[in-house]
Parts: sequence; structure tokens; C-alpha cells
Amino acid sequence: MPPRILFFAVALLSLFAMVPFAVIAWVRSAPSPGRPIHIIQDMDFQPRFNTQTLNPLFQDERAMRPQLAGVVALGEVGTPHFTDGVVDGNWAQALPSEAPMSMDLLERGQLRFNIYCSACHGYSGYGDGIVNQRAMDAMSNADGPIYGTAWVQAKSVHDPTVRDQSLGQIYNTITHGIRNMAGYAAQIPTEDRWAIAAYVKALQKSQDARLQDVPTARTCEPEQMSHASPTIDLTDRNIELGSKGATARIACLFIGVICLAAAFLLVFIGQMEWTAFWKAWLQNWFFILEISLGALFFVFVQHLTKAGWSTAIRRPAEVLASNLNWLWIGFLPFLILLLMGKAGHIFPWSDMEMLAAEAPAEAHLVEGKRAYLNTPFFLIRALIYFVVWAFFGTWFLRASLKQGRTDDSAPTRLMQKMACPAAILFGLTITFATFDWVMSLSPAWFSTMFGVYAFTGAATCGFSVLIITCILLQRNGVMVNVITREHYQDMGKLMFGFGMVFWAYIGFSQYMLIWYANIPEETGWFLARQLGDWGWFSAWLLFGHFCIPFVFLISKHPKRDWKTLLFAACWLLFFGWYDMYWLVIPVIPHDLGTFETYDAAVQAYASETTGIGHPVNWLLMVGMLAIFASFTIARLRAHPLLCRKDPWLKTSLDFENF
Amino acid sequence: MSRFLFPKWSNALLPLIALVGATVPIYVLYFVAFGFSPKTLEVGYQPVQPVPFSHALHAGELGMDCRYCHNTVERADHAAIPATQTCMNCHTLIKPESPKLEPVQASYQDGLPILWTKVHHVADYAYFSHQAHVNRGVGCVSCHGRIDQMEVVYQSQPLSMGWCLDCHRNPEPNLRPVSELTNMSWGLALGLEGEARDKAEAEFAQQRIEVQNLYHINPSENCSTCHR
Amino acid sequence: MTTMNVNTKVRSGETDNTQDVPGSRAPLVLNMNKFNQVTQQVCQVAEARRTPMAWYITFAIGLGLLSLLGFCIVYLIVTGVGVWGLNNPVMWAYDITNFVFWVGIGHAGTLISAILFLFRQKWRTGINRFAEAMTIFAVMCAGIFPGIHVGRVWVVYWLFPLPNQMEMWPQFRSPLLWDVFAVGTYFTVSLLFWFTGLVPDLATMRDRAKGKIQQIAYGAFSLGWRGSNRHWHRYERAYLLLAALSTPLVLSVHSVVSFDFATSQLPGWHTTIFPPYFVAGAIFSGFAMVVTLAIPAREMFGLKNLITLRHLDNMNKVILLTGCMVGYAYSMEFFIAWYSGAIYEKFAFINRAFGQYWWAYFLMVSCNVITPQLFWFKAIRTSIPIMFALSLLVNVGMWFERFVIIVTSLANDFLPFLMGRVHAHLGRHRNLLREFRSLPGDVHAVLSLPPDDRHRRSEGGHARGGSAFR
Amino acid sequence: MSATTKPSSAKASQADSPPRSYGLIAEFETPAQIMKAAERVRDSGYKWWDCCTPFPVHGLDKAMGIRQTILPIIVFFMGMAGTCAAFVLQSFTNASDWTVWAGVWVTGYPFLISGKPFMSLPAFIPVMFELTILFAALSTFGLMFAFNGLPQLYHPLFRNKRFRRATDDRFFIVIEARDPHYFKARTWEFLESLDPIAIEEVED
Repeated sequence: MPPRILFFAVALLSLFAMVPFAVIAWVRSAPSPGRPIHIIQDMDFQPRFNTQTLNPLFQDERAMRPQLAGVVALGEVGTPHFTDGVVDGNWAQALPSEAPMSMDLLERGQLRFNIYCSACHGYSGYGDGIVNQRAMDAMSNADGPIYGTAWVQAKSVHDPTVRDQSLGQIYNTITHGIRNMAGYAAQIPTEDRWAIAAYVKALQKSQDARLQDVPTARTCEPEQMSHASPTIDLTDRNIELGSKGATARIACLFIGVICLAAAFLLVFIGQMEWTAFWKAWLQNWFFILEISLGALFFVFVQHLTKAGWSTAIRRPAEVLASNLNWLWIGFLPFLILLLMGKAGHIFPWSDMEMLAAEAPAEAHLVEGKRAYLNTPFFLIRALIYFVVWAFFGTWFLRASLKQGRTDDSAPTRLMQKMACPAAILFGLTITFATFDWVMSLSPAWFSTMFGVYAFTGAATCGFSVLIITCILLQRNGVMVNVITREHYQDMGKLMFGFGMVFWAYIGFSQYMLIWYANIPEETGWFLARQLGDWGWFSAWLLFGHFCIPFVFLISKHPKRDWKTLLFAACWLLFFGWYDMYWLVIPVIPHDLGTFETYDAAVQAYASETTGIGHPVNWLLMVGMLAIFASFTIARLRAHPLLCRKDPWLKTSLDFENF
Repeated sequence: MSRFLFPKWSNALLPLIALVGATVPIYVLYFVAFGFSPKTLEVGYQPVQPVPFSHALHAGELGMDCRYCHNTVERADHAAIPATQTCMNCHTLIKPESPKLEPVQASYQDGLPILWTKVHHVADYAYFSHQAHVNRGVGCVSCHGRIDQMEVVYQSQPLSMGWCLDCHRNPEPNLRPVSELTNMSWGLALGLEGEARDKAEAEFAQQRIEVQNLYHINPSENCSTCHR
Repeated sequence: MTTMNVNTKVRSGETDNTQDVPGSRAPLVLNMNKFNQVTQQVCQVAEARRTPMAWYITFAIGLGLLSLLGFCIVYLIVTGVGVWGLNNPVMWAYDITNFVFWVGIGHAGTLISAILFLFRQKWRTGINRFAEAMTIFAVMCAGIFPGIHVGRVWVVYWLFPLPNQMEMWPQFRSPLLWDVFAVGTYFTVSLLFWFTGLVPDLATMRDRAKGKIQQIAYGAFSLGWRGSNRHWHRYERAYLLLAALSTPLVLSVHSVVSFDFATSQLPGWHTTIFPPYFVAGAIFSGFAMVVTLAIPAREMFGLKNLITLRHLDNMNKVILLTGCMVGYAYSMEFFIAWYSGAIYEKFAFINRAFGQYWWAYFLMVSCNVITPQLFWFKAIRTSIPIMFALSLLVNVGMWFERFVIIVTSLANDFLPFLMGRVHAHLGRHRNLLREFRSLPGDVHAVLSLPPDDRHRRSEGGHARGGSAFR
Repeated sequence: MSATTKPSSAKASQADSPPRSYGLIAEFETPAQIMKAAERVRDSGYKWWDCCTPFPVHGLDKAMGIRQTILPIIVFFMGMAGTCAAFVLQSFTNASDWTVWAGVWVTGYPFLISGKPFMSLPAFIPVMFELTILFAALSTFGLMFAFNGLPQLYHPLFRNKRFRRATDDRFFIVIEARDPHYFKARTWEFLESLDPIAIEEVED
């Protein structure tokens, strides 16, 4: 048991805790002459002279200087009629032109009269105001001291001597006072004094008027006011495909050729524009390229980090990456189009005359980039990318195959060394290839992050295809117990981390920064992806590529079960393709800058369609994937599926996630 | 070798510490929320003035209009403290020899102003304009309270930014016909009971809406409205 | 727990365990074959009766500098933020530079703790504890700067969404407020992560402690940890979860810091690569700082068997990698500045390299991109003096990176009148000019701001209420 | 829930009565030994028992038969709660003019800054992310220690001198006296069969 004193201490503490609140309640309940406490003082009392404050500079210490006697303030000089109530030496009979008669004037006069005059003169002007009454009472009241009260009954304005006074004279009285009455010039502005004078006249009339004097329209004033009110066997049997997959390879090739042929046919018979077809071709080819690039990234990163766990699954990745030595074929149509000078509708910079005719402003911008965006340099760069990719894609596979034939660890060391230049060249080539083949589709647009975004796409496509490949291999009875759920979990993590989370991070950062700065030359690219059906398309990209798979894959269990992981990988692969569609197909409308508002642009492009439903898109996707699969199966059959003599193999086979 | 062992009851003490640890932040929050609020620190300030001027007498009993003395309120941002002259409009004759009036008389003689103590202080970085409010039907009573019942004036409202915003967000309850600006009891339906009271209140509500519509009152909540 | 094996050899007093034999991991703890030896080695730092003299010396230097900081802060608060030489158009310079620098340093700790944990990089355990502690202190250092930069430190709680008499709320669309949440969350999570990792070790200290005070203190802070495996089970899950949570958090913190700049429209700041670029830079500078601290620490406290050459070698590889990433970002910025076709963007970058702050830019590039390239050579990666010097250079370079980004982008405004009208006002503002010229930051703009007539006019409007006194 | 979390307060009140036995501890030297021993204890049907090790021994969970903790699931939902909290906070304060009770009455204040919409979702995401992490991390930390019944500064095991090496280099199996299968002599015999370095009794 805790010592008893603890209980007392706690009870006492609780009691004391109530004190501050009691003090607060007490302070709130009663006024006090204590100065208010300002906790944060800054700028609350500024070192300046406010209205009616002290300024020790002057003898009378007033910050506001009084007007000098006989001085008229600028802009307050008026006619003698207005300022003095005198016309030609006589009291004015009428209102001055500065304060013409109106109902408003009389109403104002009434209000002013009630404020300033009624205290003595009474609301009706009979001299029976409350001050008057009190003063009279004070004089006659013996209950209290009189303190020298010498009140004289206030004048009734209905007294004949006053009733007969002219307007000017009444004005003068108000201004300067008369007998015991003080002047009100300091308290009441000139206009208001005139208004009071006018009201006094009206008051006099009212108390001495008959019904017929009142205009019929004024007898009753029905004012209508409007009531408007206002979302794990390492024998050949297990690690070589052997005869397996021969049919699949042929079938894939067959499907691929059929699909591509069908796509061409559809375009030939006019179901699609050639420009649209070549853009769709670009999209699908770049998609296949990203799969291989993602696989290449996987391979060199394992060497770069001297990873042990991944050895069991590295061969399929090496094979996927080795496809880079033939994927350049998909670029040939563009080579031909560019050489023929007919790529203007795909790469607008390749035909400056056409661009200048269609969009002079954009052409002007692109003109400055001609040193980079020109056909010869474009083709030279493409050649460099293909050479680099084909070299590393095949080199790592060959080095790994060499390691499989020797007990020496030299090839492993060499691969580790080679991973360094591979990483650097990979980073640069994927960046500039994306700039060239995707970013330059809208040649005026630019984003520094675009290369990194393309890398995340490669990660998405590469890792998901690697997972699919491994699962399909195991489904065909090879690699049994070599690839375990531990490897799947790790591949799932990589797909989750790089293909989804990192993708979302890069994508969000790029979007948010452009959205936030809202610079016209940048926002157009995203606007084109928000207009019409593209808005929904983009929303689906966000949910399909990130939100839904995030919730699905965050737990380790779906990553460890091949069925769920296969589903997730297919899903993400599809969205990798979808992402490419989103990158390549939309075109920034040339007239975007002319819309006054975002809503107007949305209205004008409300009918914009994405064309995703067009069969050519799907035929190209299935066709290219099938051909890619066919080549991949061929290579998988040609080589062992495991590097049997890799020094890290044991680590990988024993690997277990903690 | 002896080794320090925590006593058994220390385990029972831990939940207590957790409880205190959870309570203290809440306690501090509430203490700050209530204790540092202008409603505590500012409201109720009632300085002693150099002249024992009674608003209850002049504005209440005598029913003199506020603007008789604070005559600039409709034309200027500042509601002027009256000049000594204004007092002397009447007090040359009424109780001129009263000891309470001595400072006033002295001021009248030597021309030096009476140093009144400012009660209602809006921070210098906030620009408040009396004319903008008064001419749109915001009555005196809304910010100054029942001056007509105060023998010595005290601050009845917090004059905090949040308090300003409450009205700027929902001005209607503080609107009245401009003619009733200085009427401290307008809208109260005093002395009425039952149906008559409901009827009067409905009428006040109606008039408030009318004023809102008449002046298109849609107060701004932008920073620069007050801080400029 | 491995004794000396093929992977190690002794070289000039240092046990070199950086030899790579593919298929086997080099030992991360040297010259030990019993669990107890590790405990002994780790605990002797705190249990030692005599603190190394070098510690006292460095502590005295640190304390002296800390007092100087305290004095400077008081001076700044009393005088105003102008003591930094802030003026239009350079409205923030040293404060935000230091903030970003320290937040960046702070990234290494959590990165080593969390990301390397997730990547199963076991070598992290030699350095993670003091890297985490470094993170906590670095984030505290970082927190000073926005605090004093606001000018009115006493109302700094306005940064938080608290109900208040103003009925005002923070402006959540501002990146500066995201900083508050990002850095606040980062500090909290780093602290939790550090403490969670510390609890079982504190229990070890408790069970070894001789003094009563130590027994009470370690006893209280170890929370009664007794190594129950039922506890270890949840503990390990929680540690993994914290690592998984910290990883994206680390990325987000410096991304949010980069948003402070990149959301603007200012050329040189508005670049979409800023978030990953800042994160790479942060890891870069953070690891450099860990190397800077690890080298004296292992000397001073005799931790060479725990913080081995391999640890340092690995850290230097991370520095090399992130240095290359930073270099990539620098070049992308330049390329896109040209590619964008925007003259202001082009100017901003040409000015950055060849303008009035060219020296800062070349200091930054040489320290951050060129110097780390030396780490391609293993001899350099395993040479203690050289890596120590390089880590210092990297930190200098990274400080200048922030300085370059912030100051050069701001110092040259883009309004044409800034150029044309400077001289017209020279006479009138001669004294001002003399005063400002001595300060970092370009002041041309100040001198050419037209006098604002509007204020005077509005003051005139109040005059009419002025006749209340007799 | 852990079997060793709380000595009930009813027991605590009998502090003056003669010391009761808390249970028996058996000391082992290597992780491999304790692993084997743990499997035996698990299979012999004891429920109120535990292993105390200086570092987490990989595979001991399985050897002891500990079920997976639900901690990650709770943390996931706490993280989601953080996301929602941040969204509500931001949209309430910056994009609504509602008045709600949050300890005191508070009102949202939509005000226009740099032409951004009041409900600026892209700008709200960073804070939503940060609060997700903050809520998840705080609940991970808090719940892990809470589920473990920590802090618990006093524990009978701390009375034992041998047990002090549980945080250094020795591995212990603890069988508590409250286990229905616990009979001191029989349990002692059982523990001896596990081949430990030492067996001792711990008083409560």
C-alpha cells in the first residue's frame, strides 16, 4: 500500500487546483478598477498619438491641436448664407444651397434636434425637456443642495417670438447660443445645424397646422421593404524450365502477332487516326520498356547493396532486363516518321512550321529549345540510351551465367563493381529518355522531377512483372521451395515501397507544387488531364495506383500469399500501363490560356474523351505484352532459373523475414 | 549486497501518475482558456474617473441621447469624449457650484482638458470605426452594454477579436433601425408577457432582417478589414 | 559474436574488416566471443569512473559556444530579426538556412534507425543509438530557428491550432505550417524511437548499477523491463512498426521543408525535383555529421570494436551515393532552367553560378559533388583522417547549399524598376545605403521602393473627429 | 495479454503476511538451450510461465507458443484516425464556418489566402500524412508498453540476484506459483530435467 501521506498530498493538490478557477469566477463576476492585464502587449499600445491622447510637447498636453480662433478649416469656407445664416445683411429666410430642403434633411434635423435640443427644449419643442424639468425641480427641491443652480425655463420653440424668427436667425441661435443657451457650433456640424433649424421650422408648423396642410401622400407611409433572404531441389529438374513453356512461348508469340496485326488493321480501315495510333504505340512500347528497366534496376541494386536475400529470384529479373537488347525495335517507327518529317503531330518540335502555324506562342517557346529538341540530336540520344541499356541488360545476365559455371567469386565481385556505373548511367538515361519520349510530347512543358517519376513507373512495372514471373514459374512446377513466401514478401515490399508509396510521393509532390504555384505554363499539362473525362481518369489513377493497393498490401499477409500477391501485382501492372496512358495520350489544348476561368475551360472541354475504350489500345497492350512474354519465356527456357554457384545463394535460400 | 528495489506500491502509484499526467495538460488548457481570456482579464474594468460623472443619471434617468456628448460618433471613427464646453452647456446654470463639478469648472477656467481614463481600449493594430458601425444599425448597447444603468462606466464586453468576429459572422442579432441606435432597451420587449412578448420579439427580428437587407450588411472577415 | 575471421586484418592500429568475401558477412563486432563482452564494452562508457579529458575539453568548447548562442538569441530577440541583415528582398537567410541545415542533419539518425532497419542492414546497430541522439539534438537546434525567426517568440504557440480569443486558426494551406506538423511529428517520433530502443539497455544498466541514485534512475527509466519474451514479442513488432512509420516520415519531413521554397513562384525555388533532392541532401549531410561525430567518439570512448572500419566504410558509401544524387539534382535544375525557356529561371541559375554569390555556389558544388567522389577509392573510404576531413567539408558544403538556394534566389528581384531607379534614390538614402551595404543580402530593392502615399491619405480621414476638446 | 503483467492489488494488500512464493526460475547459458527448454515447458502444459532473455531470441516466440500480437491492426486504425483527424481539423478550421464544441466552443474561419480555395485538398495532404504517422507512432509506443503491463517498477524477479544477468548474458525460464500445474517439488524436478545452470525460488 502506498503511504497514507500520498493520499493526503493528492487530495490537497486537487483542492489547491480549484483555487485558480475560483479566482477566475470571482474576477468575472464583479467590475474592478484594476487595469486590464494584457498578456501579449506588442503593438497593442503603439507609440503614436491617438485621438484625444496626451502629448507632452504642448503646454496643454493635447495631442490633437484645437483650431485657432478665427481660422476656418480647409474646405469649410462657405457662403455667408451657409456659415452665418445671413443673406445681404438680413437673416436668411430660406435654406442655403449647400443644404437644400428635402425629407432627408428634415428627418436628420429631427434626429439632431432630439439629440441636442430635446434635453432642454423637449421632443416637441415646448421647453419641457427633462433637463429643464430636473433643473426646475432642483431649484425648488429642498432635499439636496442646489449648488448655485440658476436655471431659467427653456424657451418653447412655439413661443411666438421664436415662431416668427427666420430660418437664419434660428440657425444663428443654434450656432452661437443666446442668453443662457450655449452655442452648439463645436458639437454640431454646419449642415446639421441647418437641418435642425429646418426641423424647428417644421416643428413649429406641425404644432400649428391643420390636417389639410398635410399632403395626402404623406399621411400614411407604407414602406415596403424587400424580404430577399439568401460538399527451396537444386537439380536441373527444379531450376530449369526444360520443355515446359514451349507452348506458352508459341502461344504468346501467336497472340502478340495477331493482336498487333489486328491493331494495324483497325487503323488501316480508318477506325483510328495514325497520329493517335502512333501515340498509343509509344505508350505501350514505353510500358514494356519500363518493365525491363525496372528489372534492370532490381538487378544492379542487389549488386550495389551486396544483397543476399534476392539471389533466388535474381535470374528472372536478369532475363526480364535482357529484353533491353531488342526493345529498340519498337522505336523504329518513330525513327522512320522523324526521318520522313511526319512526326509533327506526335513530337510537335519536329515540325516547327506546323507548330508555328497552330500555336505560335508555343512555337516561340520551343524555338529556344531547338539546341536540344531537334531530330538529329534526338536520334543520337536514343541510340545512346539503347546502347547503354542493351549493354547492361545483357551484361548482367551473362556475368551471372558465368558465375553459375564457376566456384570462383570473381564474377560476383565484377558485378558489384559494374553496378556503380550501371546505376549512374541508368539514372541519366532513364531521365533523358523520359524527357525525350514523354515530356517533349508537350514541348513547352517541363518538370525537373519528371525523370524520377519515370523511375517510379519503371519500379511499378518492373517489380510487378518480376512477381508475376516468379509466381508463374512456380505454378509450372519449377523453383519449388527455392522461391519462398519470404522472397514474395520482400518483393511485395519493394513493389509497395517503390511502385506505390514512392510513386505517390513523387506524383503528389509534382502535382502539388505545380498546383500550388499555379504558373500558367506549368499547369496546362495537368489541366489537360483534368478536363472532361480525364478528370475521372486521373482520379482513378490516384485510387487505382495508390489508395486501393495501399490498403490491400499494407499488411504482410497478402504479400506472403501468392494468390493475393499475384492479384496485387497484376493490378499494379495494369495501373502502370494506365499511368503511361495518362502520361502520353492527353494533349494540352492550345487555347487553354484564353479561358477566363477554370470553370470556363472545364465547360468547354466537358465532352473531352480519354479514348481508353478504343480496342486498338487494348490490342496493342496485349500484343506487346504477349511478344515480350514470348521472348522472356524463350530466354527463361534457354538458361537455368537460378545461379547455382552464387556465393549468396545459401543466404537467400535460408532467408527469413523477421 | 543490497540493491535498490522499488517498493511494491510503486506499481499502484504509476496509474496515478498517468492520471495526473493526463489531467495536467487539460487543466492547463482550461486554465489558459478561462484565465487568460479577455472575458476575465478585460471585462469589468471600471476605472475611477476624475469627475464622478454618472451615465445612469444623464443617459438613463434624463434620457439624454448618447450623441449629445459623444457627438462625433456618426461622422468619425472615434467617438469623442466631450469637451468641457459640452458639460458647461447646462452646468453653467445647473449646480455650477457642486463639488463634483470642480474639475470641470477648473478645466473650463484654464482651458486644459479633463483627463478622463479610457475604458474601452481596442488594440492599436485594429482599426475600429464607430461611424461604419453606427450608421449601419449597430447600437451602442451592443459593445458598451447598459451604459444607461452604469453609475461608473465599466467594460462589459471582451472587445476581443473573436468577439468582433462573432458579430461579423452573424450580424443580425446586433442590428436595429438606425433610429433606435441609442435606445438601450430596444429589442428587449420589457414588461411584455406571453403572446404579446412573442409578437414583439417577432417584430424585432423582422426589423433586424429589414435593416440587414436595407444596408446590404454582409460584414467582411478579411484580415485587412481591421488590420491595415 | 564472430571472432576474427578471414574477413579481417590488422592495419596500422585499425582492424580492417572491410574485406569483402561474397557469400559471407564481415564481422560487425570485433575481438569478442562472449555476450558479456559486448555488454561490458558498451556499458563502460557510462560506468567509467573517469571521463576522458578530451570530453571535458570538447564539452567546455561546446558550452562556450552554447552561451554565445544564448547571448546572440537574446540580442536578436531584444533587437529584432534585422540583426541578421534581413531586408527586402532577402527576407530570410541565416535563420531558414540554419533550420534546413539542422533538420537535414537530423535525418541521419532516423534514417539509420529506421530505413537501414527495414533494409536489414545489421551494421546499423553500431551507430544507431548515437545517431538517434544526434537526431534529437539536431531537430532541437533546428527548432530554435523558426522560433526566433517569427520575431515574437513569446507568441510562437500561435503556430498550433489552439482555440483562442481571436477565433483565428493557423493557415493550413501554408507550407510553413506543414513544417510545424512535420518537424513536430518528426521530433516526437524520433524521441519515441530512441527511447523505445533504449529501454532494454537501460535495464542492463540498472542491473549493473552500483550506486543507489543510478539504480533508481536507471530503474525508473527502464520502466521495469525484465526481458520477458512475451514483452520482447510485442517490443519487436512495435520497433518494426516505428521503423516502418519513421521511414516515410523521414522522407516527408525534408520534402515539406523543400515545399517551403518549391510552392512559391520564385525562379530557383519553384522546381518540382526539390522534395527528393532535399531528402537526398539531408541524408548526405546527416551521414557526414554521423561520421564527424563517430570518429572522435570511438577514439575517446574506446569503441573501435563496436564502431568498426566497416561501419565507417558503409557510411562513406552512403555519402557517395547521396552526393551523386545531389549532383543529379543540381544538374537537372540547370538543364530544366535552360529547357524551360523561362528567362527568369535561366537568369536565376546563371546568377547562382556566376552572380554576386558565385563563391558560395562553387564552394557548394566542390564540397557536395566533387569532394565526395574521392570516396570511390577504398583507400580514402577507410582512411580515418581523410574521411573526417571530407565529412567536415560535406557539412560546410551542405550549409552553403541552403544558403545558395535561399539567398541567391532572393537577392535579385525581377521587377524592372529595381534596376532603373536605384540610382535616383541614392542621394536620399545615402546613409541607408552605407548601412545596408555592409550586410549580407542585396538591398537595392529597399532603396527604390516608392514612398507610400496611401498611408498619409488615410490618416487625413481621421482628422475631422478632432475637435472634441474645448 | 501477458501472463506476468500485474501482481493483483489484493495480493499487494497482504504485504505484511509472510512471503509467498512467486515461482521458480531456471538459468540457461545459450539461446539454443533456452529454445529447447521453452519447447518442453510449452508442451508440458504450463500457462503462467515466461522466458527472460537479454535480447530477443529469434524463434523463441514459436518455441513458447506466443500468439501474434494485434498491435499492428490497432496501429493501422489509429493511423487512419490520424488521417481523418487531420482532415477534419483542416477542413473545419480553414474551410467551414461551423461552430462546434471541442472542449470549448470553436468556430471555423474560412479566409482567402493567395487565391487558394478554402478546401485545398492538395495543401491539406502533408498535415494529414504527418498526423497519420504521429497518431500511429504514439499508439504503437503507448500500446506496446501498455499491453506489456509496463511500466512496472517493482517485480518479484528483481529480488533475485541471479536474475540480474537476464539483461546481460543469461537466459531464464520463470514458472509462476499461480499456475495450476505448479507444485513446487514437481516443477523443480521438471526444471532440472531441462538441464539448467541453476534453479532458484523467487519470493513474492
